[in-house]
Amino acid sequence: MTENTLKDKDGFETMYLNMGPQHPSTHGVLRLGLVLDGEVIIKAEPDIGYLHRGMEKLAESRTYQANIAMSDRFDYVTSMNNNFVTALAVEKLLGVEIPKRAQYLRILMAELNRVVNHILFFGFFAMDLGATTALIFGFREREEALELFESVCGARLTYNYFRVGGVSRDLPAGFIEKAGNFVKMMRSRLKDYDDLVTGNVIFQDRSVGIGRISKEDVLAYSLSGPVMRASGIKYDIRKDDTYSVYREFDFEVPVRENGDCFDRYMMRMLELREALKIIEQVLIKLEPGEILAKVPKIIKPPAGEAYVRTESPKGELALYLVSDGTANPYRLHLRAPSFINLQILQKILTGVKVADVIAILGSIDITLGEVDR
Amino acid sequence: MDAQKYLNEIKGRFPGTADAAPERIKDGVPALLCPAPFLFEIVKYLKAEGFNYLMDLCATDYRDSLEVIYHFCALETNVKLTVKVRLDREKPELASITPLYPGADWQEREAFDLLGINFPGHPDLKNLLLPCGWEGHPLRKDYSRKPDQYD
Amino acid sequence: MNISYGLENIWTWLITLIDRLFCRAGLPYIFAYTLEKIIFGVALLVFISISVLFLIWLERKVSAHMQSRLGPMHVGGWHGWAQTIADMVKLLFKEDIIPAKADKWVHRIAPIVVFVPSLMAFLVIPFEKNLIGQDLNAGILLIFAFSSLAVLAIIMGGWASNNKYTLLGGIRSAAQMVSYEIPLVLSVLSVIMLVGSLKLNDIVEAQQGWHWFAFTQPLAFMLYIIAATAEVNRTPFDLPEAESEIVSGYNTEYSGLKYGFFMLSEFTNMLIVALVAATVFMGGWQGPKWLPLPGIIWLLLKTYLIVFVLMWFRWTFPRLRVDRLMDFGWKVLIPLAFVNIFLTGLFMVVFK
Amino acid sequence: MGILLDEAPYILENFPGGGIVITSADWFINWSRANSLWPLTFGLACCAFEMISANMSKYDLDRFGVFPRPTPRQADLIFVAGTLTKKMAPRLKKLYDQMGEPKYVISMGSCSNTGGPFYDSYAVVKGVDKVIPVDVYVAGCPPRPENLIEGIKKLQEKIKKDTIKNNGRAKIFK
Repeated sequence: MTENTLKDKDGFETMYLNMGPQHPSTHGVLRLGLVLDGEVIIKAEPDIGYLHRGMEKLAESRTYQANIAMSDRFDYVTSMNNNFVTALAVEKLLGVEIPKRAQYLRILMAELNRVVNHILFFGFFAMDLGATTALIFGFREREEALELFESVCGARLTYNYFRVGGVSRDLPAGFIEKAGNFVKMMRSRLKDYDDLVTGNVIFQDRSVGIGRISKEDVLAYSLSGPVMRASGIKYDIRKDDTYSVYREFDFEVPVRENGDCFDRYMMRMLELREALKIIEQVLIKLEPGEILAKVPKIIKPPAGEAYVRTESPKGELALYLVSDGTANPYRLHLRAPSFINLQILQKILTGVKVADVIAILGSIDITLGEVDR
Repeated sequence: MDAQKYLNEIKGRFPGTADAAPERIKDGVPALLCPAPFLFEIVKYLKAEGFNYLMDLCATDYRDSLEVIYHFCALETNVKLTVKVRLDREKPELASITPLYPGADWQEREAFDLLGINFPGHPDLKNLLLPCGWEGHPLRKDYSRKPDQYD
Repeated sequence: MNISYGLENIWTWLITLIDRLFCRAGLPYIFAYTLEKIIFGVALLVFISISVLFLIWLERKVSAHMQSRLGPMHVGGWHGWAQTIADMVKLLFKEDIIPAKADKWVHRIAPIVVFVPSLMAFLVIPFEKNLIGQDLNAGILLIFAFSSLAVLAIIMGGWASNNKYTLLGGIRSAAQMVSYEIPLVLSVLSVIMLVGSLKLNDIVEAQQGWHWFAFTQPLAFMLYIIAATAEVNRTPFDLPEAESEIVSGYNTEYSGLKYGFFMLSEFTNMLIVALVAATVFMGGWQGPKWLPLPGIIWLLLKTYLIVFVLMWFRWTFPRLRVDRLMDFGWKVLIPLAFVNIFLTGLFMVVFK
Repeated sequence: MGILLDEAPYILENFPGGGIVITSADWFINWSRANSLWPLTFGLACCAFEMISANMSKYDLDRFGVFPRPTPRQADLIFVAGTLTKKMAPRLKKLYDQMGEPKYVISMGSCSNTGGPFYDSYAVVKGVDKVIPVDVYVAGCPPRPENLIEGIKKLQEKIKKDTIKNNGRAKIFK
């Protein structure tokens, strides 16, 4: 983008503001090139790739199991969901049957991670709008969830919990009570969240009607997940293109109509409640049993391709996996929801204020690890 | 499978596509091996037929050729369809579908960046992930990295 | 001796002593007067520095406790009391960077300009009846006049840094502070109408015996608190330094002690608006008769109550957007302030 | 560095008792520097979340006087938390250059120490020390917040051994 060719509507020179890669609220190392007329944006151009680690290339030199460990780092907020999609894709190629308990454990972890992601979204979104305390509240609850993860797999962030054919460890003693308590605590804290943020006049002023995405744009730009559902399209892969054993659980797919920042925020808050519901159901349904199917030590799926879609907290997380019969994948491509959702920025940032850029970016909920891979 | 109907329809309309690809993706999602010149027209047809959601666009290097894979989905009916295009490895060129699906923008740029596929018709085809002036296309199988100042 | 005016008596005693000594030495009164003012000024500076260091520490502790954290705990022993001292000493010995393309002199002067008017405003605040730098006839006007100067420094800093974030911060600040100055003055105007004097001591004495203007003029008090929050650039009106939007706003390019000055001045300003609120709306140095504490203690208690409220705001609210902020100032606060003045006038005409 | 510290120690040393002045000044300045480490709010990848966690309620780095600043000008410390890519490396260098002396670097996590799980990637810098000098390395993938706190403690120990005579490692690293 050339700086001086763009003029504002009165023909005056515009200002080029380079936001990022180091900026307190670009959620990592995103760079936004903004052409400003005062505080109004004339043109916005996201520039990504500052965290491009070449993971798709690296995957080709790792075994399938190592790729599950690698997938933790795709979107480091929703590691369990990344594990999930990777394991599912390999299993699809292998054609193994997963034990019931492992299926439940997977869903338990994936939904817990959805809760963690949405708590973090709450915190960062409120932080982007200037409410610092909300972020710290969010992290406080996240720590409780991380304790659960830690007791299961020993890690706080990069879990590497899933195995091809199941999960790596069974639940430790007392986990079920702890998780039950967590759900109860989360329910009561959600009320605090609503008191502190959702009902706040300034917060609503900053988010209602801001960054509206129409239904048509959602489809044209292939947006997915909460961003899609906030614009009135009721489509959840867990329901509409179901995978694993999500069929057995009873949960709603919340949907909102306006497609503005506030609706995207509300979507997450509603989904968080649904995720808690699923967790509760899993905890009841869990029965003792195998947690790992019989799979060979060295996994060599037959040559073929698999495309697996899952509903990650950020949107449609899909994996395209090509095997050539060796121990390493021939090609691994991640359909990263953040990456594709981020494209809409170019369209909807035009004409908004600098402050709204942050709100809109926050409401889309991206992780740069996944955008750049 | 519903999508098979569309495949047959396409084969009838576009004679060059008669040799559909074998069904390699499991779950019975049919794949259409489409000759490169027809791609834009076929995708246009698919969009008109209700495949309103482009799930994914990616490319693979099969050593002898490059393959671009489009995953479409019709959200209302939940019918999925895969379109594959084989490209010449030396001079890969394929019409951009960004005018039809703006969401393909960055995915095509990514393929351009990492695999060197040219998409005529793309509004702003340039580096996406790699730094400006990067040489080579890392996702190609024969890519070898030259040592730089950070090694 | 009435114990409740302890500090004041010491000060009167000191003044008398100096006057006598100079008189005996045969020097003109102007020298004694100058010396007294210098002593007062130095004492004031010490008081301000300590208060501000304390305020910064307090802000961190208050915010921490609101966020279920602890805040500074280790530096200096008890609850990290020495934290701000360590920060300031570090800033003092930190490299002072002037960006290559900055307007060097303006960049250098801005931190000083920001500090001077904040200090000047302290001169007319009555800490006790006679414990006052200069009980000017137009005391309250002087405070507002000086506090409006702060915006100049912020624009200077924002412009001179030659950085787009600082420029945005400076311009935001100019718009914001100039517009919120108006409701600020208008809200106090209704009090001035009731008192009939611009002298701060008169305003304080008019509130004798719990007739606080906070009770009789609640709307004016609310308007004042809101406008004052905006005036000192604190959340929800902290647009000039909105961290999540424009990095650190006007002080993005300042480092070392110069940044320290900006930080100190922010808290000095907060102290001033709280002192003025305590003086104009909450009875100033007067306390209840049954608890004879020195007036300065009462004043500080009230001040810190306001300060705490300001901090509470900061750690609770999100931030307003620029255009909504201006809307709020011009379309809500100013009309309300005028309505309040009108009602006050009506009230005075009817009941006099 | 300010005028105050550039030549003063060398002049002072020649005076009787100057050494004691330097020693006590050393103690005081190092005490303030060690206890007032303001990091830049700068996160690259996964480790950034552990870095943020360390600032939040449970671990609360604010206890040690660590007070995040959004701009490099006001920061003393930079946590390089995450994978440094070749596209980002020049920016990191720039950020580091924008910080005022004395400045410290904590390399957090395997990626920024050595490249970590991405050591064989075409796009990753194998260790942030190829770009900027590092004071403390914190191991882990990602390190727990406790590890980071330990790293800060180590850095504080290091700072406390400094003296104003070699003030500003600028002389070593420029």
